[in-house]
Amino acid sequence: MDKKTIQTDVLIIGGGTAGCYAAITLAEQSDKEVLIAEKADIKRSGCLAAGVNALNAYIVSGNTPEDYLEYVKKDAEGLIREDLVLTMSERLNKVTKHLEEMGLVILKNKDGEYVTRGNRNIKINGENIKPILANQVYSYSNITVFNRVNIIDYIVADNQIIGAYGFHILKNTFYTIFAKTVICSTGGAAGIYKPNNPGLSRHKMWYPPFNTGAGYAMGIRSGAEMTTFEMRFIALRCKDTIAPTGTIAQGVSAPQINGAGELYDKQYGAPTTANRVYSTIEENKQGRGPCFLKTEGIGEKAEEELLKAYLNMAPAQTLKWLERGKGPNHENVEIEGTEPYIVGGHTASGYWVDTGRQTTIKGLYAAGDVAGGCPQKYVTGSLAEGEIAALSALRYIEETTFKTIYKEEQQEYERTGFEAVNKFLHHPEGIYTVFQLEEAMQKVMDEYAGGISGNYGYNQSRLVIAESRIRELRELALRLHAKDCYDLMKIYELLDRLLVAEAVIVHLEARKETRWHSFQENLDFQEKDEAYFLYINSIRKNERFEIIKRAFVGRGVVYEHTH
Amino acid sequence: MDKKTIQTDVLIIGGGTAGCYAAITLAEQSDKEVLIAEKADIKRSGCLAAGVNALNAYIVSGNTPEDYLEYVKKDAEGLIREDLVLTMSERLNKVTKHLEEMGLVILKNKDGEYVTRGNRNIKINGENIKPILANQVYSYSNITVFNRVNIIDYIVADNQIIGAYGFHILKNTFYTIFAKTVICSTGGAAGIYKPNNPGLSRHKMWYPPFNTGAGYAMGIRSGAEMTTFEMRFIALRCKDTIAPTGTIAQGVSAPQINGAGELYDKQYGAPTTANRVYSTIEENKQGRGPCFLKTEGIGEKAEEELLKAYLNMAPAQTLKWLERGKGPNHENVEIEGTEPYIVGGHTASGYWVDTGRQTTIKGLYAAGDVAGGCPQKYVTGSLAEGEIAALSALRYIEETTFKTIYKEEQQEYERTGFEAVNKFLHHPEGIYTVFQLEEAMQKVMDEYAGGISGNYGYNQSRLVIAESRIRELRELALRLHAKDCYDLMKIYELLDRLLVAEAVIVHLEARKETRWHSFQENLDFQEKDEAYFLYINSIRKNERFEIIKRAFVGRGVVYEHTH
Amino acid sequence: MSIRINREKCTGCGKCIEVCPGTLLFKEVEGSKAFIKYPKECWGCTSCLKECKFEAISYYLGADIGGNGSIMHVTEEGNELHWHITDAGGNKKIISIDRTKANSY
Amino acid sequence: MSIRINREKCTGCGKCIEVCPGTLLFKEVEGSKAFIKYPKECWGCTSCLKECKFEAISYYLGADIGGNGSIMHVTEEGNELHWHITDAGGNKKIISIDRTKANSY
Ligand SMILES: Cc1cc2c(cc1C)N(S(=O)(=O)O)[C@H]1C(=O)NC(=O)N=C1N2C[C@H](O)[C@H](O)[C@H](O)COP(=O)(O)OP(=O)(O)OC[C@H]1O[C@@H](n2cnc3c(N)ncnc32)[C@H](O)[C@@H]1O
Ligand SMILES: Cc1cc2c(cc1C)N(S(=O)(=O)O)[C@H]1C(=O)NC(=O)N=C1N2C[C@H](O)[C@H](O)[C@H](O)COP(=O)(O)OP(=O)(O)OC[C@H]1O[C@@H](n2cnc3c(N)ncnc32)[C@H](O)[C@@H]1O
Ligand SMILES: Nc1ncnc2c1ncn2[C@@H]1O[C@H](COP(=O)(O)O)[C@@H](O)[C@H]1O
Ligand SMILES: Nc1ncnc2c1ncn2[C@@H]1O[C@H](COP(=O)(O)O)[C@@H](O)[C@H]1O
Ligand SMILES: Nc1ncnc2c1ncn2[C@@H]1O[C@H](COP(=O)(O)O)[C@@H](O)[C@H]1O
Ligand code: SF4
Ligand code: SF4
Ligand code: SF4
Ligand code: SF4
Ligand code: NA
Repeated sequence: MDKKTIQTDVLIIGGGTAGCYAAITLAEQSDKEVLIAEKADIKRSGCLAAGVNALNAYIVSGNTPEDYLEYVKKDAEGLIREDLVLTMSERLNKVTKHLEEMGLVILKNKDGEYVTRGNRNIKINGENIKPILANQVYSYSNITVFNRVNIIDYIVADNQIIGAYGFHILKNTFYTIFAKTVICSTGGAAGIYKPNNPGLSRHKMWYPPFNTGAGYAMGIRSGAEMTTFEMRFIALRCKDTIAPTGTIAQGVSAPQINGAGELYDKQYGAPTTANRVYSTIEENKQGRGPCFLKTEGIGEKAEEELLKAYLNMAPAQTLKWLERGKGPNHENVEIEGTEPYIVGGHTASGYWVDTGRQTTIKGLYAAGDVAGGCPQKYVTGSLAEGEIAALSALRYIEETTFKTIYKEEQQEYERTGFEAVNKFLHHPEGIYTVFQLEEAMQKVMDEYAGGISGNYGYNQSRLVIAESRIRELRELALRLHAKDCYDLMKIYELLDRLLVAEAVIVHLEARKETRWHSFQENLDFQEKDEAYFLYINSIRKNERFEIIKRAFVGRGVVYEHTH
Repeated sequence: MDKKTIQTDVLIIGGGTAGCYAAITLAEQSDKEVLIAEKADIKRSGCLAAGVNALNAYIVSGNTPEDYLEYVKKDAEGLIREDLVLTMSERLNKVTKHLEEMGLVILKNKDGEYVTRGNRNIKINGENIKPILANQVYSYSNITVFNRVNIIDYIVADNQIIGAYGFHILKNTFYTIFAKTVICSTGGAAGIYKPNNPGLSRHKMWYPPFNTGAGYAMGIRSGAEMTTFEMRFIALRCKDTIAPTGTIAQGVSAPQINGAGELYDKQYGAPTTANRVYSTIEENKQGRGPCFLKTEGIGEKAEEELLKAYLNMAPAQTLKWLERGKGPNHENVEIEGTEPYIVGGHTASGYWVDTGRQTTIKGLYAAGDVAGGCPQKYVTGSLAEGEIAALSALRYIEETTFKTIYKEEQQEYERTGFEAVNKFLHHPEGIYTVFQLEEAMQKVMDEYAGGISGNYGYNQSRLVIAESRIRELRELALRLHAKDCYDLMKIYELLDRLLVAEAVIVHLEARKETRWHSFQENLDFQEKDEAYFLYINSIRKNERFEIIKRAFVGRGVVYEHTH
Repeated sequence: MSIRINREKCTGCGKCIEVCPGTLLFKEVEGSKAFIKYPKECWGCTSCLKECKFEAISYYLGADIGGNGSIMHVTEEGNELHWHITDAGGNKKIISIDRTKANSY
Repeated sequence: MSIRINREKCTGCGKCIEVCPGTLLFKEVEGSKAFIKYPKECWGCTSCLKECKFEAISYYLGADIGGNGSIMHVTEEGNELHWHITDAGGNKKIISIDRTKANSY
């Protein structure tokens, strides 16, 4: 394996939605050297690879950022970081404008105003949203992009970030990257739980299977404080294809009905995102499933438009309609809940950040799905957080006097970083493959930590088993053999997921109430308990997670870390 | 492919428990030429391959065959064929004696009496039970054994059996076998539903994955009447290894407890085999799982003996205890329900036979797990049925004047039989593999026909979807390509399972009550309804199953087919 | 797996390999055809289909998620994306999308 | 899959191939070593282990069902079956069973 050492002002880990936009912000506002390290290729990496259907977060005319905050708050049973949601909301329209300038097609009415879908969404052609962002990134000379470079760990000294380690997946090169500041924008984590279709189509999931929680895990390993891992995101999706449903639900106003054709969602409390899933699960449990979005009779024109809309975002769903020989006008669309994802852009799991998106590690910022406390940021919110993090990082560079890293110190960092990966290349081949251990992990999480098979519910007896088996699996994973850098990446993905899994277990255990149905369904404590109107945070010390309970942070304040 | 034509007096399809014993009976009682066609090798094929732990059906001293009948009847909510259960019960002890003479080790007390486990079981060393049976078979000169010959269809003329088709899995030979009478003893069907561990260990199931319902499917295709496919067997098994639990439950008197350590089985009605599963499922649903057999504190000696007992039957469980570093004395044994199997030896699905075990196809007999109406036959009951079928078949040969099959007619049979398999060898390779379609089938059955993921419940809305997709999958299966006879076998296994799956769906639909919790849990009709105190039978005509409801058959009578 | 690469049509241009978000596509040997090395890892995002100028990559649904024999590929013409679907019986259908127009929903 | 065949130890005698209830074992080429052709089809019945006189076949639990690195093989000595278990750390254990004795449970 070759070894290379790189120096940069700003390292951005993950060139997805937030990462690209952070880079663009930095390039527009400064002459700092920016390096994006991306495990795939920024043209089609991350959540936006296949396209998205709408911009789900936009302040439509007549509404204010506070309205968006109120909506998010209500949807999350009150428990959000108001400072974060508000600062994000204030930027939603600005970043949207910017996106449009870059080339995104947005539907407008005759007066040139964006056409809304529901109260907060605007209609776009999102098929090529990622190539648009990538092109913009490539237009700046002070941004360097390392595609196919997988980052595996931070370099931290005295709780201050000084860089990160990674390797090129194809070129067999190990990188030690030193940076003044680092923005983590690696997205959330899929593949922690057994997926809906664990066989051939196991990766036909909603969230990208390549977002494996690396950013969470790197933070956890470096002692960063994390928040709200117990608020898992379970999406209500089109059966089998796991394609988004909002386009149908909002687009053609299709209500949810059960197997008997009855409307049911009103019977399960407020129609929150969580309750849309929960109500469906309950109907199934009562024997009234399967459940559907009622689309029959929407008309041929609407059907045709839906077929097109899905090609721009989730082509599998269009193909599915064609396979069935029946489009949505002729057959209702069956729905199901997905496996639980950990994703700070829909729910609130991730780094515990200050209002400027700095993590508890000095100089390390988080934006997008990897950042906690701020649900329902979606595409535009992730862009907004990319911007906020970039601006904070710039200020940090200006305000900080950086220590010189001397040659010997640097070599010591290079050596220890490299040894960590090199050992896997030298392990003998064992009984298990990385894929088998991944499957084993997903099964444990499914059965003992509230996955699909248990209708998302969990209890203490099960969590105890989950935790001990997840820790056993980590021991097995640490002994895996890698024959090349692709294998190495898979091993790190597994180790990262195992760590996220453990965090999820510990957080689920700590919340001794049921705050969000399905998302966090504690069968030992089936009611909401206002004593738990607080954030469950954690820091890993000596290989164990310690829980920290933190009080509510309201809007208006600028929250700062106190360490 | 070579083609061979064979003539014999008696063809036995499946050289398992019942098949071997039928052959032995015929060899001992007659000089008829007997041919066993076995897809594997009779030394270690079928249910007995790994060994069994006890003889579960024995009339212990002080009890009568009627007592066993009463027990079976009660366990099955009354709905059994009394004539069948009684005639089986009457032979249990005789075949046991015979087995002991062949070499099976049975535990005896100082007085030379068999030691009982519970009320009906006796203790053995069942590790080599199958080699013992096979040796006995090989000791007779009028029995020929074709190992690795997979039988795929009957040859029937005017509703009378005249033979069967098959092929050698390894030798590339197609067989047309003509016989005066045929005994079908192919066992039940596993792999219809998604298994407990659908990944790497997908075949670590309780019932043999190689018993694929061939006998059921051949009968269905030939228009035989089948019974009680809706009474699926769901086993309560050791978590993950799917090893039997009776040895622990009866052997060391371990009760079922939930995650909180509470005894729960008494709260769910009579402690029937079905309710032992149902109660466990319900505890899990209520959030009180996981459930266990309470073994902690049984003592070191008992633990050691259990480790040995499982090596004689399900070695995985012993290994599991060693892997955990904790045997049953130190940790309770977690239990779970299996996927639904179709198996006439534990429940009652299979051929609708007369008291002599003749099916509705003249000259075709059924014995063991493939024969319906007579649950809880287990090993000894299967031997008993093998004997009954053999004796009936002998009588049939004596009493029947057989039509000569002329050369040209014979060639026509050979030609049409061969063409059916040959077409698969000439299909082009398609998108899907046989394994993928099998997985797809199991997923459909799991989700829409009451599998594990829905806690075994089903309703009409789901069954409609299941049936239509199973029929689509058959169309896809009919287009599969086989490159060799192993592939051919896999394709037939899939086609057979798809047909059994369809039968199960149609039967589940027809029983508009819930007769046996979990085994047949109709969520549209959640109570038992005495209007359904009747057998649900079916015959397939023009590619569709027709339901026939048949009235209860009591003991004492000799039931005969009336067509 | 949800894609198939037609070896006859593949020119080995390498564009699909460049974009795959899972790093799943490789060349068989330097200069030769593309193939999917880790089929079960495929997300079905169709990024590779859109890169291929030679109609060499097609997409299908696994039978476990309702696939019934159809395959799909995509071609580009000016601002238009043409999605070509061929069902198991060989029947063809094209759905065209103007990239300069937004979705109606 | 739950078995592994050690190519070094296998003599190619073919006895395991004869008994497998799933027809999963084959020889690599005529006369050479046994291998499991369809690993996911294995039932884990251990019939093949018991046939092998050369300790060439061992059994393990998939990680999905709790495997933690141990492997097991079996040898025969008179009426005794010796089950040899080696855990991930290399620790060995033998459980012996007298075939002429019945189970206690
Ligand atoms: C997956 C998904 C998401 C959405 C949707 C459909 C689908 C199928 N729909 S709807 O259904 O919700 O409706 C959207 C929609 O229509 N409208 C909308 O506003 N939002 C949607 N989302 C949500 C947003 O898209 C989402 O919140 C943001 O895009 C998140 O942005 P960000 O947090 O930047 O994540 P990313 O995936 O874009 O980027 C992560 C990048 O990191 C890389 N990476 C990860 N680990 C790395 C490592 N170790 N080293 C180097 N690189 C490493 C990734 O490759 C990636 O590039
Ligand atoms: C699978 C299983 C079953 C049992 C147990 C543990 C396990 C793991 N346990 S406890 O857990 O219940 O406790 C047992 C126990 O301890 N005690 C007991 O009495 N019964 C037990 N059973 C039940 C009995 O064993 C069972 O009821 C009988 O053995 C059934 O006998 P039979 O119906 O003959 O089935 P078979 O599997 O033995 O034979 C079928 C044969 O047919 C072959 N075959 C199938 N299709 C064919 C085709 N197309 N062409 C040619 N051959 C083709 C098969 O290869 C096989 O040889
Ligand atoms: N049934 C529904 N009713 C109203 N809004 C919905 C519904 N389903 C989804 N949405 C919204 O549509 C957007 C995209 O949702 P989804 O496609 O489910 O990710 C989000 O803003 C959701 O809140
Ligand atoms: N989380 C949600 N996001 C968007 N729409 C929702 C959500 N929850 C419920 N809805 C439904 O969407 C409709 C529009 O809601 P709203 O966007 O709140 O005006 C309401 O009638 C709700 O039924
Ligand atoms: N909990 C139990 N109580 C009584 N008998 C049982 C129990 N579990 C299993 N059995 C009996 O043990 C034998 C084997 O059961 P199994 O091992 O579950 O197949 C059968 O005769 C069962 O009826
Ligand atoms: S569909 Fe997407 S994930 Fe699959 S091979 Fe193509 S680019 Fe890769
Ligand atoms: S883009 Fe098309 S032609 Fe180019 S390498 Fe990929 S499959 Fe081959
Ligand atoms: S364990 Fe049984 S099924 Fe598996 S390879 Fe050996 S004989 Fe065949
Ligand atoms: S029984 Fe053992 S030595 Fe013989 S072929 Fe099988 S593995 Fe090789
Ligand atoms: Na369930």
